[in-house]
Amino acid sequence: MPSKGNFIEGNEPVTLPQYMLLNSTRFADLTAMRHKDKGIWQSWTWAEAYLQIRVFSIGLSELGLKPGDKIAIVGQNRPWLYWTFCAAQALGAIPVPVYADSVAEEMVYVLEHAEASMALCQDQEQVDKVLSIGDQLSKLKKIIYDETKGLRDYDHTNLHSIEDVKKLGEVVLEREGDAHWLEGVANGKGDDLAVMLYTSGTTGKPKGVMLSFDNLVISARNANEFDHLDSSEEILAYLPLAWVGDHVFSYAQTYLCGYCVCCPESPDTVEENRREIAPTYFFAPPRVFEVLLTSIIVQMEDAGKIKKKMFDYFMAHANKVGEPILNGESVGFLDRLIYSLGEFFVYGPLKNRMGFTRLKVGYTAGEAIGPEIFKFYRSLGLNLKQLYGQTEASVYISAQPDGEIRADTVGRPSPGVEIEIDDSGEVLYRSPGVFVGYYKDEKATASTKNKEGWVRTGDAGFLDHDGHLKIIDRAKDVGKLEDGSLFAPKYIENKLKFFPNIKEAVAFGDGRNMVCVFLNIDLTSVGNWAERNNISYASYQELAAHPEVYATMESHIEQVNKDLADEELMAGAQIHRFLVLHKELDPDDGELTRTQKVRRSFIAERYDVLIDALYDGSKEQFVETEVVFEDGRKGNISATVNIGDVKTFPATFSQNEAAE
Amino acid sequence: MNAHVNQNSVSAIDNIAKGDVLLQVDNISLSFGGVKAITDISFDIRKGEIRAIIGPNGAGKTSMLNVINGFYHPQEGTISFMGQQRTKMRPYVAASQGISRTFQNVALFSGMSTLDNIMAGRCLKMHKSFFWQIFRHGPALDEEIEHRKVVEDIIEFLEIEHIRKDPVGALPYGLQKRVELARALAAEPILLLLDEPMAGMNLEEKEDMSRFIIEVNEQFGTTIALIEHDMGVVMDLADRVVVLDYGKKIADGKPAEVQADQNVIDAYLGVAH
Amino acid sequence: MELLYNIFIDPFVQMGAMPDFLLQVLWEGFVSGILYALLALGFVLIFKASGVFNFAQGIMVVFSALSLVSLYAAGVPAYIALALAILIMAALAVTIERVVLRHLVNQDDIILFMATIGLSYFLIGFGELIFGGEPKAMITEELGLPTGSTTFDIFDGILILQHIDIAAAVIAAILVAVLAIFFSKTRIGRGLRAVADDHQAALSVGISLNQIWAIVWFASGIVALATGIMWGAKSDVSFALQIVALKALPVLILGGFTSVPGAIVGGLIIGFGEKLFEVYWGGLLGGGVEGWFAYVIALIFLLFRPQGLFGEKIIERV
Amino acid sequence: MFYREAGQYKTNYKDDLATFPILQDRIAIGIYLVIAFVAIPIFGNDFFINSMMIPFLIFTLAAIGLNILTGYTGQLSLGTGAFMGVGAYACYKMTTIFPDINIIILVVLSGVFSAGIGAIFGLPSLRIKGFYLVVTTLAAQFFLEWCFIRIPWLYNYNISGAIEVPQREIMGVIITGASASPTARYLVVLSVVVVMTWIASNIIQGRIGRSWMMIRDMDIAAELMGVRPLQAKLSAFAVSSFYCGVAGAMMVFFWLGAAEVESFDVNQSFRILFMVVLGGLGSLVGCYMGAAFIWMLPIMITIAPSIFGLDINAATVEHINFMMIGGLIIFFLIMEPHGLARLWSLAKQKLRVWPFPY
Repeated sequence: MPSKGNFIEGNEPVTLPQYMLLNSTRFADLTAMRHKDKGIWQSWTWAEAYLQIRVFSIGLSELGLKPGDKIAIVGQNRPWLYWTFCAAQALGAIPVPVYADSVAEEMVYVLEHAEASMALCQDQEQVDKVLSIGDQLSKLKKIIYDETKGLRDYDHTNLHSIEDVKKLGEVVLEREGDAHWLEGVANGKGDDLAVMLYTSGTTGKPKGVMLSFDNLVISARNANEFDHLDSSEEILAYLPLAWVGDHVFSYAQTYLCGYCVCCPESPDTVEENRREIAPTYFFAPPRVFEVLLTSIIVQMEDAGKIKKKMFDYFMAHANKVGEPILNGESVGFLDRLIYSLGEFFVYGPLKNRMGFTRLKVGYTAGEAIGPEIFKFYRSLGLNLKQLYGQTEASVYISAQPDGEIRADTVGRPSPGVEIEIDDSGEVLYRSPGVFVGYYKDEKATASTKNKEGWVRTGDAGFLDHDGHLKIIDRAKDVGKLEDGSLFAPKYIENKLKFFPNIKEAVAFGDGRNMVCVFLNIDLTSVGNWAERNNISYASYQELAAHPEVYATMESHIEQVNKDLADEELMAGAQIHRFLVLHKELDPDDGELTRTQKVRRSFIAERYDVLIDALYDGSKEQFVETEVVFEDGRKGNISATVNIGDVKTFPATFSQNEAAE
Repeated sequence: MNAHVNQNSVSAIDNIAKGDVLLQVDNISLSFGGVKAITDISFDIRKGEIRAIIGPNGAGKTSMLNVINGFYHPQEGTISFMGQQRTKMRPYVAASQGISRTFQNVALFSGMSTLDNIMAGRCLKMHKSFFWQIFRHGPALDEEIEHRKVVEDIIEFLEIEHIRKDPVGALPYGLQKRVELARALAAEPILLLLDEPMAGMNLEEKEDMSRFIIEVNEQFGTTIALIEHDMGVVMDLADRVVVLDYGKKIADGKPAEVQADQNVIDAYLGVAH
Repeated sequence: MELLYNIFIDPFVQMGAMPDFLLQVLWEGFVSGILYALLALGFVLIFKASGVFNFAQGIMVVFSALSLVSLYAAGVPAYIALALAILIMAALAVTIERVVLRHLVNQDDIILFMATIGLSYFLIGFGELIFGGEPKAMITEELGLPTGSTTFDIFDGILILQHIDIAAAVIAAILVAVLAIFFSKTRIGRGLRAVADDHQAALSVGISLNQIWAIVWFASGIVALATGIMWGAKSDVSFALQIVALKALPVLILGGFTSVPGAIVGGLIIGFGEKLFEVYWGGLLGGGVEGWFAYVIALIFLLFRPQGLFGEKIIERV
Repeated sequence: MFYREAGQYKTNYKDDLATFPILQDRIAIGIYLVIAFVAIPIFGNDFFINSMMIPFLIFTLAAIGLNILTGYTGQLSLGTGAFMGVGAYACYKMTTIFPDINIIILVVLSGVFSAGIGAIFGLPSLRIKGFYLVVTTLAAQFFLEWCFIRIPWLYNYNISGAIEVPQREIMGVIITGASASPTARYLVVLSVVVVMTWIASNIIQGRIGRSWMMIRDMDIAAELMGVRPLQAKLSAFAVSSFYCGVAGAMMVFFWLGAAEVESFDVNQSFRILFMVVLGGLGSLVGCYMGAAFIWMLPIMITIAPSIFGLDINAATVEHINFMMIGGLIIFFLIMEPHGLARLWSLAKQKLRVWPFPY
């Protein structure tokens, strides 16, 4: 049995290591962590996890990790990486998770800015990356690694395996026991700095968001209560460790109520692992749900006629009654009967294939989700909800309470959160989760967070008459066309991206006379369509330039224009011209952020010839672009990109609707 | 979490120091119905090295491997492995002494999964009696699980987790070769014979395979004898090279020496490549 | 002691004591050997050209003979019936090629072998449905085959030779000669050999695999018909023959699957061996040893020479 | 459609190695067992149990035996009938010699005799492969058939040459002989077949089964990996013959009641072979399907015309039956060489990925 902590018995713990201590007794035999490794789900109970963390933490201390030190954590979702959070925090050190796929320059900046003295790397790849930039890291003293493979013959002067560190810890434990360590844990205070998360940021260098234990613990507790989560939950930890969402869901919330975190075998097997685990609480950016839905549609296209008919019939039925049934509204007996048949033949199997059989609550956030996509999942009986959050808020700003789910809002303010809209339309909030500040960046902190604790979100939005928050766009991105009509690029882009054929869209128009867009087609979806129609293509570029693809895109945009024409604020911002880019936007080329958001200004600069062509009326334009291949080599691709024109519609918005 | 392939069972009988002669081939001649495949060949393989056997097509390379692991019985000459001279013996005896191999044309058990193929490599190490097999419980299952763990280490080592339960017949060629290496490794060999491990692979697959071969050699200290066609690959990988041509040895030594050898140059220029 | 005597001495004493009887036994062995050889010949033809081990050869013998007999019974003149029976075998060959073999190209040998077992079952059912299951007499005389016998006085005893047996030997010899000429002199025959050696090579000289298969099946159908007539003349034509026909297997083991002379030598070895063993040693075992003797000979033989009498030593490759 | 695999994850190798790792499969097996052990004895009539279920199960067992040899070890055999015969005659002799020993024990013991004989005839397989091996198994077939006729001791010098089953009981229930009820015999056969299927499945998944499959797939590689061909092949012959022997003994004792050599002739060998081929080489569930198919089909053909009011004589039905089976064998080899079992697993796969096509 793990020894009891000496933080005052009966008192609520205030730090996550204190929670670990508590969990090691109150949830001793419950599974805390699973990891698909060597073919099976290796599992650790809370008691076992605690022992691992304790010895490792003491080892870290022996290795020289001091209170206030920073330890970078680089890699994918692995038990040891999560345990390192706790092990470091137990010593008063501050973990700094780093995106596993960040390139060397990004890593240099983060590690150097955070003044990390140690780095925990998942495997040889990450160790190599850190070693390659070692001479630029003035503070880094030790590298620790989890997976030993390939590292046997490395110079181990400043390189240690987790096993080695644990051995250091074991020696101390044997010699002195854990009293000293426990004391350290007990001395942890709520306003201690817990973690530093570097926001990827659409512009400029990443900023280190400092969160305290109070931030995390209170936000996590509120969230767990909001959705009635308890120790029976199982979640899949597959989002980047450095992202605040994963940190709160897979770490803070877990410690608060003791649910089980499952780490997938590798990023390639997430789908399969999700199917195996069937999480009860699931979080994903809209993209994941989009991709999933696209693959469902694509697969069903290949299904036999009868099966396809059946699928279509039951999906149409679910579309009609699924959501009312989920919301507990009254639905006719016959409809319910057909729905339960559908559950057997279609919905159940679909959920089974997606791994959502046991889902209690699912969240999507980060960006707006397509209403059709949102409805699709909800009509299957999945309690999918939206939330709105930020790193600076320890995630939660607003979330949809059960029974008040609407596709076009992000819900009510979360428990403990106050929301205000300032004169420019920007959303402000104040909450217990509000961050301490940006690390070593007083100026940025001051410009984001005012003296009263109000934080600028940078998003434009409004509270509707039900008190639900509705987000339009990034505040700074909302612009005006020459004629003065409102131009919200993200809003338009999202509408476009709701079509499965469109993977990415970038809209331009601020200060110009009309709105034009760049499109990326979805290779899976369009490729499948091409295959069915015997259209052969050798590359993305070739398919993207196909006239029929252009025709399809044009019809999609027309549909969007029709929608826009219906809306009071947006009717003036219909799309006049478009082109399909000759390459996919790629984070490796800096066109997307690591979280797959488009970097509009970067793209505008990079493809200025194309933008000029859009606005000067050309029918086509030659462009040459430098790209980075997967192995890091650089090359050029060039193409002549066609430009299409789209019909626009007169504004149909009427006063009656506005009065409603 | 970081278990290594268990080498205990092998090291018990393996008392040869690194760098000493592991396998000695003396004056071997082999013929089939009058056709000489190998004529009077001698060389040695030392513990811990990567030894390459190269030569043009039909030089007798594969026959040489077949002699080493007891599949062919030479008419003349002697072979001694770990200091013991061997007489005619069946291949499974060679296997039980610690010689394991892969094949030029992938010889996987096509009706079985990747996992079972690699488990097959463990067959010499599994002994639980028929009685326990009947119940597939208790000792038999324990044994199965114990070896499964070793196999999983190998699967992880060779990065073939994603095809663990796939039937091998449907795998792409490059992966089949990797599974075959995994199967050979599963036997925890003292001497690993690789018959053209990189034949038919693309550049990337070749690089992967080279990496694995080096890692096997370094991590497990396994002595490796490999046949290869591609001179470039051999020169990078091998510690020492023996060159055969028309069943005769024409050179033997370090890669650089061999490369400069006039006989070798002639032999290789004599055949179109 | 007595047992050893019975096994090792007594049979030879008897042979010496009654040489005329021994000759008679040897003749009988020779005749059944010829028939076995003919049976095996049918197998060899097909195996040589297509690598298919045709389990249905036995039923083809029965089927062809029954066609002939039934056609005659239906009022068709004997020689016309013979011609029609040949046509039926041709039709059968084409059908088998079209319906079965064509779809099984590139399959494992064992699959093709199983398919011929299936074919054999089909033909049994089909044959019995059309011709009825009961045994029928062969129309030996009507075909102009001799029926009488000649008795020779020899070694103070007699030797009886059935004329039909002599005819069988002659016909077998003629068939073998014709086949030999066919294989070595005609274009198609050479094509067949090419196919046996290398499918690709055969295709490259412009021979269609499908045609060749149909032709060899037809050729072996004719051999089957000849076998059926001879065998039918000695006993009746019945479906039981089908099982007897399995004896071609041990014959082939001895002679090799691809050798025509091997089939003949193998047939004769089995024929002689079987008769001698049955007559001189069978009594010790209670008789009826003909049923298994051939197989056991083949089995023992295989243990010492797995590649067969004329086969080359197999070099296994990895 | 029925499968809900999400959430069925394995946290240890024991679960991962389970024969039926999917919950729904385990439920299905449970349902089958309940039907077989409870529903059929209660609702099945004597004809159904006696003429359909009992022979079906017995042939299944024989098919498992042959499948172990041919499907799992790759050694083609045409001697199945004779190995069944060895079991039957051995069991018959033992009931005469040891009348007091429980009949079930004797049935199992008779398999041991069969295994021994099988191993002896398996010896040539060390040097002989493929068609050549067919000859040695045919040698076994014909030689053993001859023994069953020519060694009167085997059938207690009965004038008829047949073996007749004495009456035996366990726990007061008559299970063999003329007065045994079909249900009692059925339950005995079912129990034996279920247990032996379980054992076969265990062996196949273990070390020994793997060595068989290694020999089957690539015998040279198997030997180079350290499999002793002698052990592997002989054990396959022995286990295979054991199963055939038990099946043969049960065929006489729990189904026919009396038997002559014809029950064990080469046609029986063919029949079992067809079951294995149609059912699927290398599949246990295929043995059940193949046996059901080959055994039930003729019965259906016999019954079907009378349902439609047609009067077809028995001989014709028999002939059509031959044609159908022959035709089906060819059809399956062309369309699906892996037999019904493959169709089954394809169907199962379809259900697992339902509603997706792949």
